[in-house]
Amino acid sequence: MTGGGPAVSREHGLALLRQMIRVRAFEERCAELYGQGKIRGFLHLYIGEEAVAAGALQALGPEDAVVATYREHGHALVRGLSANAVMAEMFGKATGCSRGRGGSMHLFDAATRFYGGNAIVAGGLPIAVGLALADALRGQRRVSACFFGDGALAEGEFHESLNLAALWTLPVLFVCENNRYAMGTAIERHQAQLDLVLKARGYAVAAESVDGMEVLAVEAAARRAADHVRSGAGPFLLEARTYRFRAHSAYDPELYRAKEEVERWKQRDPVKGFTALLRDGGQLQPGDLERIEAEATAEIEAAVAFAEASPWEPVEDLLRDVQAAPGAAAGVTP
Amino acid sequence: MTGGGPAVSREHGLALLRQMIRVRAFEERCAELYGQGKIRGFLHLYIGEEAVAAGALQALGPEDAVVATYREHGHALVRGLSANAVMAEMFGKATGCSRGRGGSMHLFDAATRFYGGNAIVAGGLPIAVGLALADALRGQRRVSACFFGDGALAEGEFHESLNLAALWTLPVLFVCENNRYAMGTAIERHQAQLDLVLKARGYAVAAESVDGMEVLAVEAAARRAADHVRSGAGPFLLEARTYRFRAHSAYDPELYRAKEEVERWKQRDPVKGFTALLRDGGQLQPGDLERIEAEATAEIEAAVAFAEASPWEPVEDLLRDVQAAPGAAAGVTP
Amino acid sequence: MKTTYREALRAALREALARDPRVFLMGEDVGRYGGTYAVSKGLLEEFGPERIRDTPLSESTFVGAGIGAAMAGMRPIVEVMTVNFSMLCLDQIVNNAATLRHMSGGQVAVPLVIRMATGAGRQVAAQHSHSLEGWYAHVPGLTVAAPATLEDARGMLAAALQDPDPVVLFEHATLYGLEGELAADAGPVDLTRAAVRRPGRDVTLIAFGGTVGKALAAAAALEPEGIQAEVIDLRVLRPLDGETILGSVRRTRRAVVVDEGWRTGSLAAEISARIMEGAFYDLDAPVARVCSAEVPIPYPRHLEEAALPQAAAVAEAARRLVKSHG
Amino acid sequence: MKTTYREALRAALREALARDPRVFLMGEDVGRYGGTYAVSKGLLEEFGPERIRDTPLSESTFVGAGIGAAMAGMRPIVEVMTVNFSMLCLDQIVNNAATLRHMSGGQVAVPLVIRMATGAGRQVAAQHSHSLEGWYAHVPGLTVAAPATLEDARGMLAAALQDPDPVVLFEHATLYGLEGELAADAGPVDLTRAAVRRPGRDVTLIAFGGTVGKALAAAAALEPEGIQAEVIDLRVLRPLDGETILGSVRRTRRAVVVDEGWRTGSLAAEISARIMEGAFYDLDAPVARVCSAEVPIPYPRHLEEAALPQAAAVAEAARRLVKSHG
Ligand SMILES: Cc1ncc(C[n+]2csc(CCOP(=O)(O)OP(=O)(O)O)c2C)c(N)n1
Ligand SMILES: Cc1ncc(C[n+]2csc(CCOP(=O)(O)OP(=O)(O)O)c2C)c(N)n1
Ligand SMILES: [Mg+2]
Ligand SMILES: [Mg+2]
Repeated sequence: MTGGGPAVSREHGLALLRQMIRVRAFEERCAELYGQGKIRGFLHLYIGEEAVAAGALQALGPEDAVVATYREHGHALVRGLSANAVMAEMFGKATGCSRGRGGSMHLFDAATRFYGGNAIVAGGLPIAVGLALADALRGQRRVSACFFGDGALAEGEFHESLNLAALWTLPVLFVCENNRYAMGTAIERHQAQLDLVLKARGYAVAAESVDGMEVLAVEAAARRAADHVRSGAGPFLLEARTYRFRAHSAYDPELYRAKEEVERWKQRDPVKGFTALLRDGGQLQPGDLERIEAEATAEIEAAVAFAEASPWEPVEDLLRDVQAAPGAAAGVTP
Repeated sequence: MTGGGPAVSREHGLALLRQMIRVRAFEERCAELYGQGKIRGFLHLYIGEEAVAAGALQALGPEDAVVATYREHGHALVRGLSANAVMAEMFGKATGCSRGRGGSMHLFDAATRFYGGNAIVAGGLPIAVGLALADALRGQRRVSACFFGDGALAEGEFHESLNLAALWTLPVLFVCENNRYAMGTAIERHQAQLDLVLKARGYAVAAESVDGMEVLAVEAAARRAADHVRSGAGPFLLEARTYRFRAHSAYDPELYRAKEEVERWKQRDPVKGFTALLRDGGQLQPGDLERIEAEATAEIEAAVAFAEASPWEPVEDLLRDVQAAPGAAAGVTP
Repeated sequence: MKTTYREALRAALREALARDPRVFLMGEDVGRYGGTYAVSKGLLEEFGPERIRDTPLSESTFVGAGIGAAMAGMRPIVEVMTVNFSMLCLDQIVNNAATLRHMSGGQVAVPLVIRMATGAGRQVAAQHSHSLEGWYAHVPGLTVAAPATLEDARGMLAAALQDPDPVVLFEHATLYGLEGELAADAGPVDLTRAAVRRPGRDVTLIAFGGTVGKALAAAAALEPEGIQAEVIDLRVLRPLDGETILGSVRRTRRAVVVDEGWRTGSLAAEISARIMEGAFYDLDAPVARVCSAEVPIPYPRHLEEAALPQAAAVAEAARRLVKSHG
Repeated sequence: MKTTYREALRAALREALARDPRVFLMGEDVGRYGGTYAVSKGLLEEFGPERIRDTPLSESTFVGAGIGAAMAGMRPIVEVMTVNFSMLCLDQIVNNAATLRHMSGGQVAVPLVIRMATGAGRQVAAQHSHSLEGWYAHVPGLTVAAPATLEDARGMLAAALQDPDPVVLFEHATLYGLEGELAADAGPVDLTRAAVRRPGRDVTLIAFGGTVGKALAAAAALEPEGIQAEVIDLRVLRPLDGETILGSVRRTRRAVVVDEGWRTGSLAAEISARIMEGAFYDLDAPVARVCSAEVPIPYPRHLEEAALPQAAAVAEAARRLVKSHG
């Protein structure tokens, strides 16, 4: 992506930039709100990794499905959940995308086939395999995309899921967001094999590794990968090499990495980098950035106001939705 | 191993043959005893696969450790458990190698560091990693060998164990007894990647695949592998390609494979093949085979008599050995 | 019509597959092998490999895949070969299947049926003899049931498939060969009520799955002594049918709970606690439990029998209750 | 000496590591990160990476590796970050750690200590708020304990390491910050007895781990009303100390069991059943349970609080018992 400027239209370039900026703005605001006690529990920020969700989700259509982790605010917003619904969920309000039951780690939206928000590391991979299995059984040409961290690579479910998806030629797009750390454990200290393309070969799964700090590179790779999956050729493992700029969660004292390392990666900030690229390429014109930032701020402030004004679920409804009301239909959203 | 005769001494050749013959004889007798109701529960016969245990265990010394599966009569006998103790265990008698508590699937012998007899597929792999970790922590140059079937390859614990052993450079010899079936599921229908050397590469683990029907080939490969492990170079994955001549267990109607396939593999019977090889090479002389077979029969008949004559554990001792008697020392056998 | 528990289960599977194209069966060796307990024998030939799916040994992932497929609108029946291996997929069942509807604020349904064999009694030793029904009955979001009769073997699956939420069905491994008569038109049964399998007035024996037969045997043994034992088959382990249990105990004023789980923390403890809470003032004697001894189940027959609840122990417990008071 | 629960745990770890070269600590983020709850902070620097071992996210395998190392004579302390993830290693704990001694006829010992954080109360929602102590307390071969005080946080580890069999220690996540006084020479404690944390004569409140504080708060609230509640901290969840429990209940004739597990199939059910069996004729009222509501724990504070057992509900249950009779 160096030299010459990217081959991206102004419209699409600005759309990508807008997504990254609103995700960034959303989370920076969340960090403040966490400090104020408005958001509680765990808060895992995606700051620094925005190019992955923003780029990869371009490859999906509305018919496709997404499964993500507890670090999924960005995915939810890019997928199309409203900032209002996500922010209200962060607050735990009844108007939240999961009626407030889930909070930051459990964003759901059946309408956009956004299936969480899973806080058990690697726990989402089998689910994605199952979503894809349903499509395969019904002959539907849809992609189920599953995002997970490098830490998940070590879990048995990663292994079982890649094998099963490959064995049954299922349309799963596995996206490993390799931010080099599982909490405080650097990938070198949790993985014996750092070449994920080789890892994928252990399941005869096609794979590619991409620079996760470059949104256009991610998008292009994800489109190739999704095309492969959609064509019926089986699953694909896409590794996006990225970095988390913030602590793992609010509790993390960050003893395990040097400030200099973080600073070095911040030089590769995906938002700043793409902004510069678009500016150099002429797609970003004077005033654009300010407008996008202002829109993002307005959207997020509106979301905060919405969340603040929203009601809590009544405590009498505590037991609601544990199981369907007796006699209810399955309420399934295929 | 074709042509020219094997490079094996008469003494060692006969020793290997003796092991395979006594394992075979032991299990054929067990099948009878199962029919008579003397042995009960599950009975998983190793018949057809004897060259793997007989060959691989040559690479271990008494200081090394072994972890096996529910198909482990052969490993136990070759490792040095007495036929008496194993047969008594098959009967469930108090003189059995596990005091009768375990039966066929749970043979244990602390003296020879034979750590089971594990009936959860892939459940033994983490244990072997732990045995090896203890050695690594104490600076002991010992090998922990872990036998498991092709079915175990699909389990998460296979993945986790290979990664952990490789990451920590632990002295584990992983031996996959690939008999092409996990119960009724052919390996092509449970594994997306059939090349196990490639699979091992996913963990940067050294690996080799060997003809599991040829005891000398298995022994040679196991020695190379054990040398690698003992040298401190980390774990090794040895695949032995073999075949189970009998049903998975006594309950198996064998609907999933053709008689012809079984017959074809029986042409490669490791006992017959090695007998012929030794005869052709001159190591096996007239009378040898008859003597070995007679000794095996005598050993096994003595074991049956021993088991028959042995007492049951008194029912009052039901709760014995659930935990150590209060105040007891750990009773550990390092 | 003469049939077996195994055949009744198979008939239920066949009907479900024939009736609803969203239904499929998935698990280890359900296809080519014919099912470890031969329950699904012939279904592969009848319905093909797309709908009768042999899986690799990957419990966590094929159960998780069942969850995902259910979320997408299919009606998967996942067979976990035995409860012993279900510890490997417990995370998926508890943290996803049972939890997704609530955690998503009611948006995501998991209409999944999980079948598994359970229990001891076949001398397969410690790792293959678990009875963990009580653990599953602890988990909100699940419905848990245990067919103990041909009618329930035949009818529970259809009811489970109609449930919009996950249902776990436990088939006791010693029951597959159970023979008996079944109405040719036997159909769905409810998944809500316990059943009185034998009426009586002196003591209530409460059992489920593999222990129902033992409770009935105990009741038969007590009859000549003049003790009329009522036998309740719980059928549904979650939610428990408190009405039937308490109704019976209030009448008989005594109860013995029979459970193949280890005594401490058994489902029997829950039943006892519920009777304490709901019928304390009606009791003439404390509720007794006959459970498995607190030991990994040993291989030899005499020790296994000593470890498991037996009819004689049930009868003896009932006798003690009846004699102690009243 | 002023200290915290967290520091007491750390002091116990440090002492164990210093005292016995066979001891090592292994788990996710116990080293560089300093422990998720900062319990092991500084230990990596003090004892080095061989003995303070960060593991990959592979719960089943690092617990299994702890079992193997224990079999070989080491004294591993394995930290499973939280009980929520322990479902992924439950098979290893049940089928190997708890079972190997018996299944091997007494030849194989597994002197392993497993520590895990447990419980809800921090708004981390359904997948991170489990209380599964009752499940572990169900398993023969395990000793299970839950330190609720600084003394026990400091002393249980040493006792567990002396045990030749596996011990599981549950640290309630809301207790790490607990502050108080601890004797400078505080040492090992027993792993057998429950403790009376507050004497009383009118009703026994039975709690453990995270609910002990709530029971004490309830007792304090009842005092002005003239109700003297005795508070028992179970401490050891397996084997249960029936003597202390029954001794107290026979005196007070009433009991409330407080348990953060979901009500159905809770450990509280076992306690209730044992009181039924051991003190039925001494009871003036049925044993009551205050447990978690049967719902995946929701995120927002008001719903989480409503789902969990609270001091007010404990006091109310006690009040009802005292008023109902006697
Ligand atoms: C099975 C499981 N084990 C442990 C945890 C605790 N935990 C939460 S996030 C995390 C690190 C995961 O790292 P990675 O997969 O790389 O994702 P990242 O946080 O870097 O996005 C851990 C250990 C968990 N949630 N689930
Ligand atoms: C975790 C687990 N799942 C299922 C089973 C049931 N089971 C016992 S043996 C077996 C097949 C294992 O095949 P493989 O590993 O190839 O070993 P083989 O029997 O061929 O020696 C299965 C599915 C089990 N014991 N453990
Ligand atoms: Mg990461
Ligand atoms: Mg096999």
